[in-house]
Amino acid sequence: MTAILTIVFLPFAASLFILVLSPVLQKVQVGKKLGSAVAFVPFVCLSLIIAWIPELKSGAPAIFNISWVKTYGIELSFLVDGLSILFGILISGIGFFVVIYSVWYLSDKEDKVKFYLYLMMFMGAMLGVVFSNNLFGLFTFWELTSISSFLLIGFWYHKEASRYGATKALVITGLGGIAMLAGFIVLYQITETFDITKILTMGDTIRSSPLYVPALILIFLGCATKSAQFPFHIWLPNAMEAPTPVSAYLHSATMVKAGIFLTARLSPAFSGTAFWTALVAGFGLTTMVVAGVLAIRQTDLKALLAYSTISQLGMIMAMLGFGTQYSGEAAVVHILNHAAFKAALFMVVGIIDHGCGTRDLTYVGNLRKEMPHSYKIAVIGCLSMAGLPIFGGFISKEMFYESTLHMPFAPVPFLIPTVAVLASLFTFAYSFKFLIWGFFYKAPEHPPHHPHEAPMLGLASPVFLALMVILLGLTPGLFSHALLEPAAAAVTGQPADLHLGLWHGINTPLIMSFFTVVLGTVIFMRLKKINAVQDEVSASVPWLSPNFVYNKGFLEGIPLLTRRCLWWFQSGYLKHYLFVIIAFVMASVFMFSVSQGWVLQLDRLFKTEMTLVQGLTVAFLICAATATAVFKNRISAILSLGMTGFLVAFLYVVMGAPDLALTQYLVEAVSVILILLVFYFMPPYFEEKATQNTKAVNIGLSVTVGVVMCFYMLMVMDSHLVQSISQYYLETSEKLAGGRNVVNVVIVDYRGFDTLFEICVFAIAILGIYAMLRLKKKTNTKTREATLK
Amino acid sequence: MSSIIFKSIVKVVSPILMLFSVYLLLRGHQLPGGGFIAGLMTSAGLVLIYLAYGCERFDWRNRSRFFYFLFSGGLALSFLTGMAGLFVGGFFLKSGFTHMHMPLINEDWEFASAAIYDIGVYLVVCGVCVSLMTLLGEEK
Amino acid sequence: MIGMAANIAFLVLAASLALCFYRLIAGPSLPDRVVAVDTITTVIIAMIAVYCIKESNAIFYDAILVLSILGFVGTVSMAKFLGKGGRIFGE
Amino acid sequence: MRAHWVLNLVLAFIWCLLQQKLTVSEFVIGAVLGYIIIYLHRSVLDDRKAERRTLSFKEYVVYLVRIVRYTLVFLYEVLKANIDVVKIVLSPKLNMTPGIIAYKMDVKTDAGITLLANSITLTPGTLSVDISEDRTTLYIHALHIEDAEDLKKSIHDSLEKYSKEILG
Amino acid sequence: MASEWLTLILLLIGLFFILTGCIGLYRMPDVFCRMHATSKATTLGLVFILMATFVHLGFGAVGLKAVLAIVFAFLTAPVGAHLISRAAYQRGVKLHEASAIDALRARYPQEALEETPRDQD
Amino acid sequence: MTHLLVLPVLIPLTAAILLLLFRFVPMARHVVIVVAAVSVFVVDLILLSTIQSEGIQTYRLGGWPAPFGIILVGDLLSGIMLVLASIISVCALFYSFGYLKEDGQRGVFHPIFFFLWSGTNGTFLTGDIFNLFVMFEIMLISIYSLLTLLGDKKQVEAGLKLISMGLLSSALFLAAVGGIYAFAGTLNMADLAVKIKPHAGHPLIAAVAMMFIGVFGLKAAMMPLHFWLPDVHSSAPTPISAMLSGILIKVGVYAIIRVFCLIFVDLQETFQVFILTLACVTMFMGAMGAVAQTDLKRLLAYSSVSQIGYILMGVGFFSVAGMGAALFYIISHGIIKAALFMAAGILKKMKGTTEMSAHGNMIKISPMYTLFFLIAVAGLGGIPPSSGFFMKFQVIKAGLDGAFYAPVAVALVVSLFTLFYLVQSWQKVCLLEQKEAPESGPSIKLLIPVGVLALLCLVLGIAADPIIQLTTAASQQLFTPELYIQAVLGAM
Amino acid sequence: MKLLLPLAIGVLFGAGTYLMLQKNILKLVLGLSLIGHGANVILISSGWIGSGQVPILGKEEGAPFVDPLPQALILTAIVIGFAALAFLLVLSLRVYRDLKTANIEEIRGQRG
Ligand code: NA
Ligand code: NA
Repeated sequence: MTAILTIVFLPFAASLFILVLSPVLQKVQVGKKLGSAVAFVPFVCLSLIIAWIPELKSGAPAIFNISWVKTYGIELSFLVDGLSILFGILISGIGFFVVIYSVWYLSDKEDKVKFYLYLMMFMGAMLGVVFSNNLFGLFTFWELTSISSFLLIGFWYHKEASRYGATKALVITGLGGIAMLAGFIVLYQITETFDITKILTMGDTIRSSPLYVPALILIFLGCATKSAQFPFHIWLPNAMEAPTPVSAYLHSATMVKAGIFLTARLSPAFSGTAFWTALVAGFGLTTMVVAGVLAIRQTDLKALLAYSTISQLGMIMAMLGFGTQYSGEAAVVHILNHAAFKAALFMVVGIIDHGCGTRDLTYVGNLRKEMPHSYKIAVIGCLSMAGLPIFGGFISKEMFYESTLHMPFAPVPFLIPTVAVLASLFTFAYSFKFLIWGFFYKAPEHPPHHPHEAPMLGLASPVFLALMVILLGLTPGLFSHALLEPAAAAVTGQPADLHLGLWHGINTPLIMSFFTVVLGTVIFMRLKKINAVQDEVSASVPWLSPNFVYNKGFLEGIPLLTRRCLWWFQSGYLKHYLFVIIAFVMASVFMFSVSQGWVLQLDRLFKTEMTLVQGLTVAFLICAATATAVFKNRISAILSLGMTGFLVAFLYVVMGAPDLALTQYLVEAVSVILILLVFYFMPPYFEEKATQNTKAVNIGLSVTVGVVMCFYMLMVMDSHLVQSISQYYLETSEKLAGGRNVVNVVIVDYRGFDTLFEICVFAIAILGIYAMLRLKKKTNTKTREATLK
Repeated sequence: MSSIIFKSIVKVVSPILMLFSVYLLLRGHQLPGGGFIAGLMTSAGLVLIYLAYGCERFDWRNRSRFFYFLFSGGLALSFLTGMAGLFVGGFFLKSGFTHMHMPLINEDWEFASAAIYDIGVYLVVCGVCVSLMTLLGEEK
Repeated sequence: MIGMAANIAFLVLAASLALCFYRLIAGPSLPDRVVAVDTITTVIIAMIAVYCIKESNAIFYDAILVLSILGFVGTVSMAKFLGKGGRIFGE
Repeated sequence: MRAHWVLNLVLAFIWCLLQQKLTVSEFVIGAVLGYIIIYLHRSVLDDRKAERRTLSFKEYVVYLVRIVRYTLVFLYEVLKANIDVVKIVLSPKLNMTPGIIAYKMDVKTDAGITLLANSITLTPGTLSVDISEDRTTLYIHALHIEDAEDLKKSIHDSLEKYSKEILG
Repeated sequence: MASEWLTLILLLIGLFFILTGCIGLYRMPDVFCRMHATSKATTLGLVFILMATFVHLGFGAVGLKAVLAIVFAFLTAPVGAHLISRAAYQRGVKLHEASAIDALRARYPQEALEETPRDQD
Repeated sequence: MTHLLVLPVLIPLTAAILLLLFRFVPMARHVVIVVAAVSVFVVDLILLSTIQSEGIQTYRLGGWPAPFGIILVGDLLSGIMLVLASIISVCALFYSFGYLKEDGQRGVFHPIFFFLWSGTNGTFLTGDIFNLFVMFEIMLISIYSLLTLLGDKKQVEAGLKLISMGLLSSALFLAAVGGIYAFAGTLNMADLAVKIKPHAGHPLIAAVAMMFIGVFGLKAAMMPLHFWLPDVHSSAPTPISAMLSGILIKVGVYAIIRVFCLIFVDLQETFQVFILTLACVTMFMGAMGAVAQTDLKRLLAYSSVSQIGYILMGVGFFSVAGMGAALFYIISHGIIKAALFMAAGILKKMKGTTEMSAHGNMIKISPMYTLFFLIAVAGLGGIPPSSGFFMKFQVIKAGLDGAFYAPVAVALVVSLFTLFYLVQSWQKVCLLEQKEAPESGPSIKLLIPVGVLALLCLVLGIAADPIIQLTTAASQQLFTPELYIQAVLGAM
Repeated sequence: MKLLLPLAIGVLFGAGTYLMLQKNILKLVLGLSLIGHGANVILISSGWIGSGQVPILGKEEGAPFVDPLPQALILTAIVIGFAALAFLLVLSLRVYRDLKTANIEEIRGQRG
């Protein structure tokens, strides 16, 4: 319990600690000390996770629960099994090296406080993701990784490209996150739990549910965006704007692996259907090929690694998609391999960048003499990446080939192995591009600085990682039993038995590897020409790239479109607004009452319930109201408005409402005087020039409103169903309230509360009016005085 | 410039108007009338004075506070009547009335809390309308 | 009989009202319209009075008083607005 | 302040009429309310220096008689006026020679001028339109101005004479 | 019964005058002449009708409000007419062409009239 | 009989009146403000817990029995709204001290503010349809006054828009009340529910219900009745913008919930598609509007429109889960949006504009500001563990539970845009370099309420369970209107 | 005859709407006033019984009383409407002074 909490929350605690102390830390020059101190955090986590490994074998996965939202079964619960241990080790282990590396990498000018704050937050979030046992615990950490990676990628926020990359990452992974949220909820509808362990046992229920496909698509959308699967991969190259330690961390072991992790985590519950294979493997293979093609085009080493990462992630995804036990094991193995060599390579790029002031192959080349140590590391990393023997990469690539041969639901017999080889060709090519162009060929231009090697502090991490790569190739058994088998078991749902080794005799995969090397060399040789063709293609059909959709469509297009639409819709004209509002309300009132079966009952209409004088009053009322509307002279209009009011008041008289009549007369008169007082300062009516159409539309709406209200009134007059509560007032007014004027008693007694607030309305109105007329003036004089001074 | 005919008429009409408004206020509980009507009536009377004599005659600076406290006080009065209901009658706005025999004049008078409430209303309406008229009348 | 007479009275008054409305709408000058409105007010007062007779109820008598005052106030303010000189609430 | 006292009494009386009760208590209430109202109206009522005059009892009686006489004359004139108007309005052809004349007044007090002007308006064929700045000339619109001097004389002899008797 | 007849007669007279006033308003040639009709006939008509109500309802119900209303009518109607006609003249409303003299022209020479009245007619 | 229920209305009213009377004594006014604000907050909390433990509370104003007098009714919904209102009001009040410098302005602002508060509380408590109208008017007129208080051109102009639409809606409200009174002869909402029940399908009832949607929808800024909102929210003095977005637009939603869960229970099905469609349109168009903005306050205003769409969607599901989600959304959004508006107001104070291009580099000027802003952004963007996550989660869950796939899809897409425009605005304000540095950093007086609200957003997320239980309970209560009716009218 | 009242409502609302759709700010004020009248008339006719006694107690015999409650409601509505109208008027004056025009189309607010 304590251990797992420590593992997950220690980084958070560290970041909180940094946050709280940040005012102090900002002032004191922290120098390198902060980084060294922070390195203890991943170290502690790593140790704790490694200490867990023995326990793994002895028993069932350990689970801890902290209830969060009971209502929905959302908990903070943790699951420690092989998969989470594997990822935990990657996250904390590589995290440790990254922190060490960053101590060298970050110059004193950088805001280290913020860097480690974000980094620790990110690490905690990642550890949370992999150890979560509740989908929403996982989701929480998942979104936290989005936010903290957003902060990390945008660390150099003064750079436009950084901000662009950060936003892009956030938007695209955010899209996935939202889909995933929905997917989890759909999954909940199948399983009625968010508990991952429970879900994993319900594989058959899930696969047979009608909601299986939507749940899978939605959840996988989250994984695919996070793991930069085509076409969602576009955020990753732009994320390279981050400081290199961040890239090394995010794109080798952590952030991008989160999608892989979740796919692997849920595969026991979801995999094994044709749809799963088509979706996951389809995405994986496509990504692998496309990213490989794009990677060979890059001249920026970091971009090259970025595309390479995408391609490798595609490969892992494909293996998970095959859904066999063997492919699952292969995926696990490659996860580990990829993390090791990719982190090492990123760090090398960082060293090159530092040493040369650039990392573009146009300027950088022939570094093997100036940077001998880096060169050695790069050799190890690249060969492993290319899948050449004695390195870990070879083992996992062989396993990949093997699994393509035995995949279920294969559409056409040799298609998938061919695609696998095709993709690996590019892997081979870009690995060698990195190595040969960077360390052997001479670059066309000179770099800004004369290249120099990094000191020990910078080299320590990549060296260690390179050693790991070698170990993974030479003695894979060292890891397989303790680490990989439990992980593979978690992925496949069956106990795993790994026999990793460099040599399995001459078999189909080996032959495929042979072809890979041969054809890969051919591609590498023709690289310049291929690149030229690629440049031509991308220049002539820019819309082919998903980036085009994001940049032109999302970033520019939607704001432009919405601005246009908004300019039309939210036009700024009060008249327009009123028009829409009135039309909408009237139309829907009409619609709903007709749809509820309103019909005009003519026979009831002509039963005269009106006295002569009432009828006459109403007739004159109609005249006066019409006159108000049509007068071209404002004084005449006010006069007829006044008459309308007086007639309404007279209507109150003849309807037996003396209080009302008095009030209406008074209010009307005072209103007219107010209107006059205000009109005094304002110009007379101007001629309203309007087009024939506008006039027609205005009159049309007015008539509509008239008709609808008229018909509403007919309904009102037709429906007196029950005795109103007024009988009570009439009976009790004198007895209980001591007043004979029932209306007044209602106002001041039965409904005195209304009246209290009504006089408040009065008071508020006059305060507001006072402010409008007087406060403004005061301020004006003050500002005038101020400007004079 | 106002006509002196008008001015002289206002001298007669306005006090009667005010008296009438008080009449409307006090009998509101039994017959048509009440705080609003009376308040507006008083304002109409004041409008008449303003029309005849202009509002410059009445120094805003001195009167504004008077009108201000008129409506604030009215609001407070109504509110306090409601609060009295709370403390005496057990409910906010609980009203009460009593018939009292006036010894000297030998009449039955009704005392109702609602009447006090209505006076508050009257003061608010008066204060607000008059402030409004004065504010607008003084606009230049 | 009173009821009959009242109804006839209403009709006569309505006719008068119609004449006033004609003047209100036809003008031609603004003072004409103001006169029309002043007269309408008077006619409405008469209508209330007739209503009182018809209903034999003096409840609306205050409306007569109020309206006669308000008609005056309205007319005067209109006259001040239309006439020469300063503001409505100016001397 | 005589006018104030009269007004106060009138208000108290009106209060009683409004209450439809002529009792002492109502009268007292009316008087008190009237006093308050007059107090609040002080700046309006005292807009000009009122001429102070003391009247003896005899004068009061004469005064009352004059008021009654004026009222009668006035009502008679009003009726005449209306018949006049009816004649004009209902005749098929509107035969009249309207116009505005200037009329020099003898009355000096505001109240007198007001009374005169109102009376003129309510009586046959005439309508007070305006007063000159110096309060001496009344501009009268008349429907029949065959002889302006004749008209002036008739006003002078009846309405103005009686108005002056009451309100100077 | 007698009071009922009296009511009817008063009512009838009142109606007659009001209607006449309104016809005058309708027929008269200019605003000043129209005002003659309304300020006299209509006011008197109203007074008669108010008297009718007084007779019909009796002192008990109406009190002297009727008297008050009548006094009000006599006080205010002429003042209203005076103010409107004055405003009309100041705005430059033309007298009927049959008009014989215009003494007020001396007081308000053409140029002293409101050149552009606040609101055009 | 306890007077607890009437206190949320009475205390602010007392305060407002005292503030009026103490117009010329600034010290006394400050004391009144502090005492009143704190006591309303405490009373609201006590009231909520009382309702939780003892069920629906009623208070007969003036002592008049149920359908005849005005009854105050406190159910869980009201209790929740009251507490939310007091949280936001207290913060806005605190903020206003830093925001309004002149005593003249404060002297007008604070009394009206308390009237507004009282009216808002009254709206939540009243059980009478016409009293609801009066309370609405109190709120409207207060908003008009507060909006135009400082007299900027934009404010005046927005005021004109608001007041014309407000008067229109008032007329519509009256027409609807007329219709329903003609039909049922009563104004008490519980009594109306009883009287209307047998005639649910009557066309007049449908027309009246639609009019209520129109009136309340206008208040809630439901598309296409939202037109006033962008102008008003963006131009109002910031404490008022915070109040408007935080609580006052929710009043419209509250009223829709109230009438549709009590009076028009049987019309829920009839109006479901309509409400859901409008909710989707509102949500989508609001977000699109926000994307196009360059002014932070206006962006936030559009965002409010969009978020109202979510809330209406939750309501429109007409299920316990949906309503619970909507209630949680109301709380959470109120707090977050108030924080965001106040954050925008700080910018306004610093440079006199909220145009985002004029600001930048807040991360250097004030890291705390940046942090609070970010928390609020993450909250509205629905990032766990902020309360914003749960608001979105619940709405989506309720929608999927009810098989409303299309609205859920819209909600999902819109939430992406929400995250996008918020993050962009945060970047523009906090990260972007800006040549002209402001003269001074944000004043601490203004920053504190923002921080409090931002933290509250986090706390509400981390301790979401009790709130969710509360809103679910409130929602269950709403779907058993018999409880309400019985509490008001007694055993039937 | 009964049709007249709905007709009047229609005309009040229709004319009000027509005025609100014009350009002059003053017409907006007038239009809103008309609509307010219309709403009040709807409200009063919700207690409609053709004709009846004024709800002032005293003589209980005779025709039934007119429903007093809508009257009380309208009274409140009138007063509130008056306050709002006053505010609107002053606001429109403010608009005219600040923006130098009384044409609503020229005081187009912020677009978009
Ligand atoms: Na009332
Ligand atoms: Na209203």
